[in-house]
Amino acid sequence: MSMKTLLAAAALAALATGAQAQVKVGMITTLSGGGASLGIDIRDGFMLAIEEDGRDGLEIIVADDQRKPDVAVQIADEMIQSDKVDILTGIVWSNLAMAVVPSATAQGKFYLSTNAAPAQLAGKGCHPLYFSVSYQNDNLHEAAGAYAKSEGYSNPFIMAPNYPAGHDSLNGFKRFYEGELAGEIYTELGQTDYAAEIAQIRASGADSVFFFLPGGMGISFLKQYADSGVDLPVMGPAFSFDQAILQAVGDAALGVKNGSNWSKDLDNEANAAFVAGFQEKYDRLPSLYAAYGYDTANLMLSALDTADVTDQEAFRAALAAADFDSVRGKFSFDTNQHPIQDIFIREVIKEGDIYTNMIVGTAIEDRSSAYVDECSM
Amino acid sequence: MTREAAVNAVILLLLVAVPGWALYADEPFTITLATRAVIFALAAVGLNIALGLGGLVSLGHAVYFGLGGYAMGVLASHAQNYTPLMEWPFVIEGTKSMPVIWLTAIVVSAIAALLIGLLALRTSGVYFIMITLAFGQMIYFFAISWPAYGGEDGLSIYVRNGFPGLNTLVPIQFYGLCLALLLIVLLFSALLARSPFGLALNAARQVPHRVETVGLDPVRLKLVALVISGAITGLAGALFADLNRFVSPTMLSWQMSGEIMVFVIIGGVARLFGPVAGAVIFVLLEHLLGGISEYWQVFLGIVLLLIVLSGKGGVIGMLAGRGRAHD
Amino acid sequence: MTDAILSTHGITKSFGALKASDDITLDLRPGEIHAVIGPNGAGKSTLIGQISGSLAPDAGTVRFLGQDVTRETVRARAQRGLGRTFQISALAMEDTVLQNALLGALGASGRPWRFFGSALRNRPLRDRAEAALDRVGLGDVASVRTAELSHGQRRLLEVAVALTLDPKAFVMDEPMAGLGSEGSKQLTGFLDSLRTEAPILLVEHDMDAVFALADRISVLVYGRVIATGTVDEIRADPAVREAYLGDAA
Amino acid sequence: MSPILIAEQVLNGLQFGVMLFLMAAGLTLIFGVMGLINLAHGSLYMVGAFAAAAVAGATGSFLLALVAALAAAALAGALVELVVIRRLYNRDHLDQVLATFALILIFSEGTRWLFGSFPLYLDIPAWLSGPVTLPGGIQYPLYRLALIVLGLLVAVGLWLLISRTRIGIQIRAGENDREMIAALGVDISKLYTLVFALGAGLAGLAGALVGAIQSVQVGMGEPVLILAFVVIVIGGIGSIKGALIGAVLVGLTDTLGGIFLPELFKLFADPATATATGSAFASMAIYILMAAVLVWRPTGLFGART
Repeated sequence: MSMKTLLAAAALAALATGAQAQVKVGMITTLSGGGASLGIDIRDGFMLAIEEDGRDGLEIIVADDQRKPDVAVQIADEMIQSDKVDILTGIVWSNLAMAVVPSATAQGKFYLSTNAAPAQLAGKGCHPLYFSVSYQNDNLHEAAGAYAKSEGYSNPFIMAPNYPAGHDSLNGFKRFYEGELAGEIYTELGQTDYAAEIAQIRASGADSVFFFLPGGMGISFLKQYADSGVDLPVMGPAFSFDQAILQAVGDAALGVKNGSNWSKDLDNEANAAFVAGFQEKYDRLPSLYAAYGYDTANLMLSALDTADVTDQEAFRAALAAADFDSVRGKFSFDTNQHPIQDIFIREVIKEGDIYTNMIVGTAIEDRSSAYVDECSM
Repeated sequence: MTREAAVNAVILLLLVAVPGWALYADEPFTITLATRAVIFALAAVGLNIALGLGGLVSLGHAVYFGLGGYAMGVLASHAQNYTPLMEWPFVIEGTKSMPVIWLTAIVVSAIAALLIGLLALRTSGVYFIMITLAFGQMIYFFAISWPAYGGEDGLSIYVRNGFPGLNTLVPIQFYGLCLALLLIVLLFSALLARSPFGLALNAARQVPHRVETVGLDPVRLKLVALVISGAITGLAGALFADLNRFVSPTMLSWQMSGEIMVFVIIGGVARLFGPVAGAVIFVLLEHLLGGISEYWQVFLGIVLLLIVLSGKGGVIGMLAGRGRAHD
Repeated sequence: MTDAILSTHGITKSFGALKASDDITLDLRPGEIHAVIGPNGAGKSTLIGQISGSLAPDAGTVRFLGQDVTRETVRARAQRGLGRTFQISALAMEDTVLQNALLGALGASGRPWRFFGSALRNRPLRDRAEAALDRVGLGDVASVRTAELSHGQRRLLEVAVALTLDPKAFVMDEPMAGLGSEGSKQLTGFLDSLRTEAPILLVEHDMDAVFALADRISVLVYGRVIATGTVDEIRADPAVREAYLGDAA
Repeated sequence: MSPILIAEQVLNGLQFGVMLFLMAAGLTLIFGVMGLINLAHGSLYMVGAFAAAAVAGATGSFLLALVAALAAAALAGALVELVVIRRLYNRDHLDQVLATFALILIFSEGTRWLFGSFPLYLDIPAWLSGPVTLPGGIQYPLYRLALIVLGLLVAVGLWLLISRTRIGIQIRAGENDREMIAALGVDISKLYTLVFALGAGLAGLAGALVGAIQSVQVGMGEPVLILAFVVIVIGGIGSIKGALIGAVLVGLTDTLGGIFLPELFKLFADPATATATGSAFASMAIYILMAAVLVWRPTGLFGART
């Protein structure tokens, strides 16, 4: 239950519109412990949009889940029971989402996902009150698979940690790659030494490497890989090549291709404004997560413009219309309320002293999710 | 009435009065917090039997807490999906009934404690601490990477399990259930300390070689204490999973083991109500300090350090003076 | 030899190059007090360890009540009726005197797996414990915490715990250690009366007590028994006088 | 599976083991001399890595960064010993566990306070980067080779320190008989601070060395700490030799288990299931090794038998 900050959106604005109904939004995200950088970016992106909008009658409650599922559940309980929020959002990790989302929607609260979007919630477990604004978990891996195919790789080596998101990752890659593999391995979650895996890659005769290793795991792998003398092209989902992480990886990441549905050089007006605004306010480049936070806030604001949150049917329809300017350009919802969007391939580059990404192509156009048919909505 | 008994009575009164007030003031979240404290207390009462009576510094009690949680998660998820647990050689169905889940949690954690105890009790002292910690880590890694029951993602149960005659979805009713279990276990724990077994265990902690020369086996006494201790912590784990309607490997992590031990120490080792006081204070600190700073664990660490270094025997020791709880 | 209650036959134990027990053969007969004396480092503690079961001899056998118990644990020998006291009091200091005695009674009952019911209120256990305490004169301090006892009282409690077992033989490791002359005299008197119940193998430094109590004495030097005999024989033995008593006197 | 791959994996296991040794040696020394179990040893590992990253960032020199890691961790160790740890020598293990658990919380969150939640950058120097070709055609990273050599050098140095120097004599005396070293006129409290700082320095060095190929972040020390415990349980408490052999055993078991178990499972399961299940069991391999040693020798391979 760490750091509960009350950030009244229009705190400085006059209280003249006292008659207007208050809308309460609860943001549960990771602000301390491992992975805090992701949650901080989600929060900052979200709050940027709220501030730019500047409307009254909106209250955002932010709380830190410490990346612990039981803490997240407790915060959700507090927000629902005590603060009586209307909308929940902000969770970074799939396991925390699985702990919070089903019971929150069962209690009649909207949940807007800023990142985690596990397969269960896109398929059989889809729910009218649940929207994923980011993606479906498999999407970015699918993009890497599609890229591998289009590049004509015939023998990639693929690896991910041995946990559900890791399995989804490799399955997602294989779904769009469809060819032969030089090897497929699962590493330990939290593993920091990849010498053994790199030796296997070296011995496997692979022509490319796909990996999904979020957070510190990816940093370790890339540094060790760069030093190993194995010189195969590397690709992965955007998570391991994101703004916050790249600086710690350094040169080792240069040239790596990664699948992403956003990049700071995406050419649209909303994105240009977002990148500039974020840099001005926080003095750093925005990350993927900041972009999701920003889009989520804007989606929510657009729905609040046309519907009252207490009228669930109307509000749901307003959300599903997705009538907002996404920093990703094209954006609409499929029937399972997950996005249909283009997924790009980025390359890690260096701009001055800063490591960042540049779009080099589109991997899949108008991608929805693999589980949409399992959803009965 | 001794001072310790008075302190215990005050704690007991608070456990009844605060949720009562919360019910009246319509603050359901306070009840949820109190439930959390009561469940943590139950886990710590379990550890206190190994730690306080048996002198077994188990840094792996998260194993039993987590297994209890998974007993709930596995049974309830099978019931939720209408798939049997196993079909051969005979069919076992999942269940949403709390009593069955509790019994399973108790049995499973007791078996785990027996196996870990058989190995760990071949040693003593620091070896025992390190080994319990290491086995905890082993099970944690296994739970994360074993794909069948959600791995790292854990298992989500959409509706809280049921207890005959109660609506467990109502916070105060679930709280009452947890409190009743805590009181039963406290009573059992008090009886145990005074029983012949408790006497022998108490001596096995202090002078194991003496216990042997009267023809008793100190290792077997400690093993039984560990099994009882693990079973109680497992029960707490099942309740915790039901409180969150969710179970994940986090419940098995070594930090969890550390926290359960922290509850016991803050309150006072070998004090009947020590674990209860400790758990209540921990949940309060977590809630209050957490509201002040993102880095609240620094302050938690300092508070903990001061309590240990003061050597006063935890909060109950400070309030009620030195001396063990049971003479 | 056949009527010996407890006996060792050629037991040998080495720690590295050091022979702590070297072919030791001795026995304890009904009704006697058999004292083992020797200078520091003679291997008395090692001998006791092998007799009580906490150390396994490298060679030789230990027999108790006609059975070979060489490979048996401390616990098994205790259950057969071997009562032992420690040189350094092995008592639960946090507990009361009565609780310590109750532990012995519980061991004698062989039923520690009782999780309900108060041990203090268990009549059979309590009677047995209190009887033992009364015999050594600690009945009045039964409810005192053991840590608060005087040293002499703790020595008595050691003996009382062994008494609760109704042993067939006692092995006592320096029961007089640290006692003043008054305490020594008191304990000597008590042990004197005890020999009719069960024989005592007595390892002791206090020569006054040994000469007052012992029916036979064995002298241990550098792990070997250099002489065994009655008090007078030992006093007269020239080897003993040279190796041991000469320096001590 | 080619012989070259296996040879490379053995080297990897050795390198992992040698780094574990740096952690375990300090822990086992501290336990042997002071009878103290120190859960915060992983925090000192982290302190070393952070100090190295900070100094490398400021000066660009890797060697300076290593010196800084050693110094910072040793200093932090000495400070912790003076302020907290020395009050714990006469306490039972429970108090030690709790106090050092509290230290973990303070160190971890304190570091996050100072350095933020983002991982820090620390890379290996140019003169140690890239692979070298070993006899038999094995391509192996030079840096990892350097780690193996350095780790073994530290092991030899420790052995010399303990068997050939005055301090070593005092340390050995302290392991056997605390009263004796007091009788020898040794200032025990100074010796304790020194030993603790030495152990801390080794942990800090390991943190910096490993941090350069992994990631420098809060919480990096605890997984290594638990592995070091496994090493000590296997090797025997207080034994430097046991720590070395235990560490190499754990390193090899972990590395080779991770490779061979999934292969083994492929014999009777489809590849995807086999890799997932095999990996699940591989993560348990070192603990099973520990259990086996416990059954065979409860006090470890080189522990004092009671």
